[in-house]
Amino acid sequence: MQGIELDNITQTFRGAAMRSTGSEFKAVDNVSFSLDADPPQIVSLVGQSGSGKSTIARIILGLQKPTSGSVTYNGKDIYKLSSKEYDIYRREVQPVFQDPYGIFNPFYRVDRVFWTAINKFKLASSKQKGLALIEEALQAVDLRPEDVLKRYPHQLSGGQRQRVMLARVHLLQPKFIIADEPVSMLDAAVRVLFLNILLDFKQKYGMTTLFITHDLSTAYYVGGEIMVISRGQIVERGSVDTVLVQPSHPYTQMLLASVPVPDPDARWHEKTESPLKQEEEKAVIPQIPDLEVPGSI
Amino acid sequence: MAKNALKTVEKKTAVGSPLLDIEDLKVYYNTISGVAQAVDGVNLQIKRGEILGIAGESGCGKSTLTTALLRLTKPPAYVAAGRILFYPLNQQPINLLEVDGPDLRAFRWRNLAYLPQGSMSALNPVLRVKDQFSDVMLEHSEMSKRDALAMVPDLLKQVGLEAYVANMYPHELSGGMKQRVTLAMAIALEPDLLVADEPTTALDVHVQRVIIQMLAGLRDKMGMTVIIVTHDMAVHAELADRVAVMYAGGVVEVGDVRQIFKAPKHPYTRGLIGSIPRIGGERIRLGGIGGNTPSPRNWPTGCRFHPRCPQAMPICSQETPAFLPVANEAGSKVELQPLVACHLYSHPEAEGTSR
Amino acid sequence: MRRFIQAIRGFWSASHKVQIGIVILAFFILVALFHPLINSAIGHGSDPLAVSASEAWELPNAQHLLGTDRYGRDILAMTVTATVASLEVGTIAGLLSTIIGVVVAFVAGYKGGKLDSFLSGFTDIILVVPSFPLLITLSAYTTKVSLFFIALMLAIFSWPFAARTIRSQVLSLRNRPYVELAKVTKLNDFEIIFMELLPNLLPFIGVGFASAALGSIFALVGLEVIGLGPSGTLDLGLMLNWAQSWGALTLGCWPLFVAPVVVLTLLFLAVNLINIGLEEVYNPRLRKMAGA
Amino acid sequence: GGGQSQNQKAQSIVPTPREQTLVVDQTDFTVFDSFNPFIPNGWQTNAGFDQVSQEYLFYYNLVTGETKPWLGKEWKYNANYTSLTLTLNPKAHWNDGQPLTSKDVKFSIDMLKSNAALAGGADFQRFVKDVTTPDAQTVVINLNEPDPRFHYFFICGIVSARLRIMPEHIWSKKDPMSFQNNPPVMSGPYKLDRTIPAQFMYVWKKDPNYWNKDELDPKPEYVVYRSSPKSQDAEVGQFKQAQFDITTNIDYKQASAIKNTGYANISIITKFVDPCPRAFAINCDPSKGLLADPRMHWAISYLVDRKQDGEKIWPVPTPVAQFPWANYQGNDKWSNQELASKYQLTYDPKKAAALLDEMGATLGSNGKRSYQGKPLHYEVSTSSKVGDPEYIFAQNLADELNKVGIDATVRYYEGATWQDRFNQGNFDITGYYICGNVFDPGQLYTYFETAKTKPIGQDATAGGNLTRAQYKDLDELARKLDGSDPSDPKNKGLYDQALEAFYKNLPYIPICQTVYPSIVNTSYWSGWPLDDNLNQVPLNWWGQFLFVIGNLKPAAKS
Amino acid sequence: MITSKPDRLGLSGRQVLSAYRSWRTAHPLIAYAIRRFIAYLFTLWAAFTVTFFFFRLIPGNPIAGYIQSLQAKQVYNAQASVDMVKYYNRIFGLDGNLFQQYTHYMYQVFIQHDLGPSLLSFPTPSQVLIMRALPWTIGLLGLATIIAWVLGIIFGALLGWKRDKKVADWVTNITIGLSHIPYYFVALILVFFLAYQMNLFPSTAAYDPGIDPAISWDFIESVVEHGLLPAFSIVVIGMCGWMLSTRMLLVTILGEDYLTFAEAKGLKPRQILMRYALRNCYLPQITGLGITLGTIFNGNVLVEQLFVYPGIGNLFVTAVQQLDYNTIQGIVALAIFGVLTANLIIDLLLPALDPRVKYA
Ligand SMILES: Nc1ncnc2c1ncn2[C@@H]1O[C@H](COP(=O)(O)OP(=O)(O)OP(=O)(O)O)[C@@H](O)[C@H]1O
Ligand SMILES: Nc1ncnc2c1ncn2[C@@H]1O[C@H](COP(=O)(O)OP(=O)(O)OP(=O)(O)O)[C@@H](O)[C@H]1O
Ligand SMILES: [Mg+2]
Ligand SMILES: [Mg+2]
Repeated sequence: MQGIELDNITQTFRGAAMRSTGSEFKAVDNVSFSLDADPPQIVSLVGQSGSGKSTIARIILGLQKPTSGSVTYNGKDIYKLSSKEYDIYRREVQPVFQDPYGIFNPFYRVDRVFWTAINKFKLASSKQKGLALIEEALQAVDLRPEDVLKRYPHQLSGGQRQRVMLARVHLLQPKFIIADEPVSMLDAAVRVLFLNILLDFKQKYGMTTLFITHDLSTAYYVGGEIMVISRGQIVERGSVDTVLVQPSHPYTQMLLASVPVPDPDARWHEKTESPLKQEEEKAVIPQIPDLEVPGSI
Repeated sequence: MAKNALKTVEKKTAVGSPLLDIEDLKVYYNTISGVAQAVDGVNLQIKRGEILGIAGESGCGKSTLTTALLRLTKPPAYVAAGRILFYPLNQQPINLLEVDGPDLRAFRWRNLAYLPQGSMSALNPVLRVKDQFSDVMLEHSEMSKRDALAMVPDLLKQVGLEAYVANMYPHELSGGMKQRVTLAMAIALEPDLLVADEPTTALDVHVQRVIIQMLAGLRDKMGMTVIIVTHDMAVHAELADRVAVMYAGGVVEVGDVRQIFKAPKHPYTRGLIGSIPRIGGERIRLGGIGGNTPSPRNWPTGCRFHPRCPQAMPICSQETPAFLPVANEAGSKVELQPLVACHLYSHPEAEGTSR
Repeated sequence: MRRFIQAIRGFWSASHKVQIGIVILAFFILVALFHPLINSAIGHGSDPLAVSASEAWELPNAQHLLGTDRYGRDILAMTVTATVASLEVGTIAGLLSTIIGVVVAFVAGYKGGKLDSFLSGFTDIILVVPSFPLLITLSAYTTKVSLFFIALMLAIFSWPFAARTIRSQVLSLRNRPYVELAKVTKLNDFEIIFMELLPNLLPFIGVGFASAALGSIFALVGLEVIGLGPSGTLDLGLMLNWAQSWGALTLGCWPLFVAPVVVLTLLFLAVNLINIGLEEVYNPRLRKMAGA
Repeated sequence: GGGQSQNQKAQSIVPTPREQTLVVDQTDFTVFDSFNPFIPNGWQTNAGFDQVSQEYLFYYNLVTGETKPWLGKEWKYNANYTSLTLTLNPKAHWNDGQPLTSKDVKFSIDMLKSNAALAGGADFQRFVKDVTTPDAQTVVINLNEPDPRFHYFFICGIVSARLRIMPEHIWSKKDPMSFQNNPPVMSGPYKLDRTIPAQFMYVWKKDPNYWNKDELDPKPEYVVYRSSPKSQDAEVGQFKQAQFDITTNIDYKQASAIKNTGYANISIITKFVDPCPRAFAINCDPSKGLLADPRMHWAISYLVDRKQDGEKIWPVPTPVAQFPWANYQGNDKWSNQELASKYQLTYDPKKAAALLDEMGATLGSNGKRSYQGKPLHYEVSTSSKVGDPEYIFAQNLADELNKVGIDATVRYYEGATWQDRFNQGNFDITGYYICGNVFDPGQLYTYFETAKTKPIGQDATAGGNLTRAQYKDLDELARKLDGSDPSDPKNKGLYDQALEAFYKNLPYIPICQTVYPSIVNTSYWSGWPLDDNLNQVPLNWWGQFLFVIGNLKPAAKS
Repeated sequence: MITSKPDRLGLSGRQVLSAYRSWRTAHPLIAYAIRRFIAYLFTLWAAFTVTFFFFRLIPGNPIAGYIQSLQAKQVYNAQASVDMVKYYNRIFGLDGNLFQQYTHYMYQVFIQHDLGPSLLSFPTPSQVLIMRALPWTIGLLGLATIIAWVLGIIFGALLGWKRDKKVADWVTNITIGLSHIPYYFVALILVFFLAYQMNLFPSTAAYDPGIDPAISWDFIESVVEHGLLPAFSIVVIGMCGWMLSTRMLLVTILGEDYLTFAEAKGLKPRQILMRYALRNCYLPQITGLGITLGTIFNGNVLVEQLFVYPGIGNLFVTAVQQLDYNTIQGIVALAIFGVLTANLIIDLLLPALDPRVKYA
């Protein structure tokens, strides 16, 4: 099969605090899904904080080896790829991370992310050609090269930085983008610009995106498929239009009911009674053990 | 209790009278690379009993403004100019920027309560919840410690928490519970004004909903005035009576929540509203606002929005637009007229074209 | 390269404290570089450190600005020579301990897992072993007394500090998004450590080096003050030891005691000023209070 | 006394009445509960034990050359020197009242003989065949081989004597390897009162039943030995307060300064020199090439600036050394001025250069000498710390060697390491001290017997020929002297020949006498053996200090 | 790790494991304490082992040192020394190969609780010498450390609280300057001026020799008088360190949200300082104090040497000079034991002191 396939992925952690009690904690629990390159699509993965979204992203990117289960790329386990196949995998599966601040090494200028990509993946044979590629990529994400090149990351705004990451993706032209909360730190106004570019990428370059978010409205905005994850398990999946319009799982319903609607005429308290009772809240908040116990040893 | 009840009644009757008058407030930061004019000439009026939402993109000065309201401005920030007039019940207005020491302390919490941004960490980690309650209650009243402690379960119940929470330490509480504990603490003395800075940002959607509904309920019950700061427009839509939109250190538009969402005046507000995706309905491509946030160390001349404004005119880069009332199609009443700082409205001829 | 020049310039302009510290250090480095010249100037061409070059125990005078010692050697010349030796020991020890510390820290912090447990466990054990007593023992029984060996000896006990602080930094940097980005851009471990992590740790490493160097100088001086110094090289500690055991102060020959104390104090001050200055600049909390 | 008036407030540093106490200042004490001198660091010679508690059969006064009978009355050899008869003083008794008899002497020797792990045991194993006690005062020691010098074992010469007599009635019941001998039952005029570890102090109290009160009735009621403070400055301060009576830990310069500032109650004893003149020892092993050549020794000797070393470097102006022994009156009988002027030890780099040229150590164009094509390089080692006078001696020699074109370096080795290298012959030239001659030079010359040498890399301590000297003339004479009685005037000629042979080969190069001045505070006690009346060894850690104490009188209060 | 290979464990093994795990979950604190204690024992053992081999690898050995001293006293004979060396090697546990020596030493220390005979004062056991010196060191350093800590917290809090004042800035800078100066520097200078020159204080020993050690007022007074000067140097420098760390902690805490919140609540400054700011910086400081107290078993070699104070540091130097391995090793072992035990105690006490620390 063509594409990325997750098969019964489980990831357990033993936190520092938990080491004493020995209890383990399943961040990802038996998750299976696949991302197809053809036709290009955007698959959203939504869920509350701590539900295991980032862990899944890291597993797909090969940054974290799952406790059990396998990730296959074009039918092959990504941990068993030959070095050539692995190169291809690296080239074709690229991330966009959440934090536009941490993604740049503060020691270097911003363009270094382009140049390392160009050098490592041998995208250009000369400096000029490389520069041309970079400029093209920057234009594709609506950035002026002179605003970005030769600058240090702290000299750029969050939105600019996130767009530089998109430009990098454009430069690499991967088949798959793993975007882990790429817009959660952006303003509403900038967020839309970003999402639009992502949509363009699908359209123009046929990139398939795993779009991870906790914001149901952005998931709705990008369209396509959606998976709802709760406490490491995928509880509901389907097309955005069905899942978000007629949710079937209570968790999805609860999530949806809690989303504030940007319309003063459709307020909650003008709707019926509060959907949330004390017990419910307790049941729903995953009791995530503190990983960093202050003052712990 | 009785006294508080009386106060509530008084407050409810005073609804609509002015509570806070912010005049040309300027709060600057001293930084290595120059002075950051984070809040630069804000004018705002808050009336008793209303919920005012303050919106605006990150870094536009929302938190700086609220901390200044509470006189919590700390170096390297300083108040460069302006007045904050506070109107106590049945008393002469007082410029908050001029009181100090014990006088200021008397104002705090009795009159002005605060839910800080990231109020998850607003609780002292080594004191039990009830002790943090009693601290503030003993400070501002003559009651005994026992009486103060006796009130705690009641207050907790008001924010939907069980009494046993009083005996817990902050780290034993979830984020939402902590947020509600601070809220309970804030309403303990039934203050005139509650300033909540991003009270829900770090919380999951359903907890966010609980908090927001609670704020609305409290206002209804106690006649409290609430200022809620958040960049999440949907929250404003849910909660606020009026919304002030900030951009680059200044308020660019203030108006009734419906007017802001239905008929935004300022191009920035329009952009903002136009960028909010909604669930359901037809999927249309939203516009967003291009360009970059300007630096507070170096604001653009004239209207600060002009470099990003789709309707920018030559005058925009030269003259700072005044903050003026604009007639609203919906409302004819003067107090419902939105205030906007935009050359589109200050020049009659331009006004025509924009409509 | 430009980044480095910029960094150095930033370093310089960071604060007055840093500037004063750098000036003092630079002075000593210059003295170290030119000490043969300085000494021959002091001795008016001949060796001022030769035994009986002058009368013993002269008080400061025009000929001998700081007087002479028990064997008629010029104390100013002694101070210059001793400073050079001390700086040399400090530099070598600082370098060694920084290198060991950095290697251990990176291997442990970046690789993690069993290797990390082992290395950091080992580091912790070395940390609880009281170093000064061991130094005393080592220096009493050691037979190789070259400057390098002494430095190595001092480094053996100071690297764990560097290793521990740097390791915790590596741990915090290891999972930075830019490291993960580097990984998916096919950078290998070596490149990640040297290109991505190391540059960001340079201030730490620099400060660590300075503290290790200073610590080593002082440890050696400490050993020598109580007469257990391992070296036969004239350094500041040896001067102090002589001042003590010869009773220089009661003989009125205060410079033998005061000169090394002043030099050590200045060295110490310089490094600390730089440390503090940098911390004020780089630690936002401190900056807040400094109102800068 | 002037001391007291200097500072009224100063508290006494001793726990006993100051005016009845002799306070002796010493270096570090570490042992406070063990007085067994045969086990590791079980006692400290300098804590009073050896001086006021333990006594020897005979005491040799190096200053005058006299031997004083004490516990012993006399010694006598048989004709072929295979048996030594000692007679004891019948008055002698231990401080617990038990008589001190020949049984105790026999017991002590037998104990050592049968226990090689006891310090000194090996010596008796080697020399003594058996011991008999015909009566309570007579000890007959039969030797394994003729030895006209065996009685030296019973004379306190330098610091102490080789044999320490222990009371049989106490020791016979104990395991000598672990017995602490606390409090020590000895025969001396003082008994241990207590030790105060926290003060680093030993307090000895006069024994009213001392056996020899007729001859020695010391005036101080108490003798306190204490550790000196580590700092000169502190020491000087205490001295000026008359907190203690005698020390060698104050620098001569400091003492002179005290004197010059008008402190009246100070006396500085500089006339008594150390028994061991400083010297350089040369590795004379034939494999060392030029170093084995006596001419080389002379060349080196010409490079030693003894005047500078003695007068400038040594803290106290000190006479240079010409003979391989200390310049005591008692040693005069061994000296020979004629030989001394013939083989005068002088500083003369030109002569040194000439000798080097003569030997074929030619000066190359680079200013360096080489021998048979190989550049010469020597290390001058020393066990003295950098900055100590002996280190400077070594440094000066290295400088001079460099000046005549021989590449030389100075190197400090820590004591045990230095000793080890020396024992094994791993050295070129080393700073040393000529300590062989206590009673007669014969003792010294035995160290140059060829038979006692060992190849480099093997420990040569047993025989003592550490310089690996193998010179026929010296060897022959040394062996001859071994079997001859030093007290026999007939042998004087032999001694002169041996001295000449020593000069010819010069395996040790004498530098200078060494003086460790004793600084005396006369505020409380007078009668010290001062420079103008030096009649006894003034050093407070020698057994002979007993007699110094015996002579003290309370100072007349002014 | 365990769950990933369940098949490797037999059924009974798995049962035991899960029983253990459920017990662990039920008694997290006890489980933690046990685990911590095991870790403590392990580190203790490891540190002892490291130092043991460290000392054995250093050239030179105590017997050689003894023989050398005999040689210097001329009571030595190379042939006979073989017996002597053999005998003492056995007594000092130096016979056999390194591993046998090691097991012998460990057996002696951990099972027989004996550090072996001292060479300094043979055959007195080393622990007797150490125990003789220990009270002085603990008295001097312990008291000095506690005084420095208390003063440091008080002044540090003041510095942090008044951090906007120019004076505080200056004091801070001076404190920074002082805090890193080695003790012995101050000690050297103090002793010179106050003891030698001005004669205000005694410069040596731990008490007046005229007084017998007993629980008497005179004795205590004398001990205090003698301890003042050495203690002073430790207090001054130590205090500066505590001041700085307290100030640093306080400044950090003052930036915390809960302090801003406390201020917004209109609490009195004093209350904010005591209840909100200082409360939160006690803990690290108590931890620090505990660890510092653990290190006093090292003795303070330099200060004790300078003041001829009969403590551990002095003993240590003497032991080194005399190559008394058992005593050296004993002191080092004691120091390690002190530090580790202090750490252990703090770790076990911490949950009681800090509500945030939980092991469940
Ligand atoms: N390295 C790790 N060690 C231990 N626990 C971990 C580790 N990484 C993640 N976790 C835990 O696994 C759970 C899932 O984390 P993950 O980051 O995947 O959540 P998320 O859905 O991305 O949350 P968020 O929306 O906050 O980013 C969390 O409880 C997290 O604390
Ligand atoms: N301590 C500071 N030093 C210097 N500049 C500061 C400091 N704190 C804030 N600023 C600047 O002041 C401006 C306003 O900051 P403020 O925190 O009030 O923004 P905000 O609107 O609350 O943003 P957010 O939505 O991110 O909370 C920003 O541009 C910021 O860079
Ligand atoms: Mg995440
Ligand atoms: Mg804010």
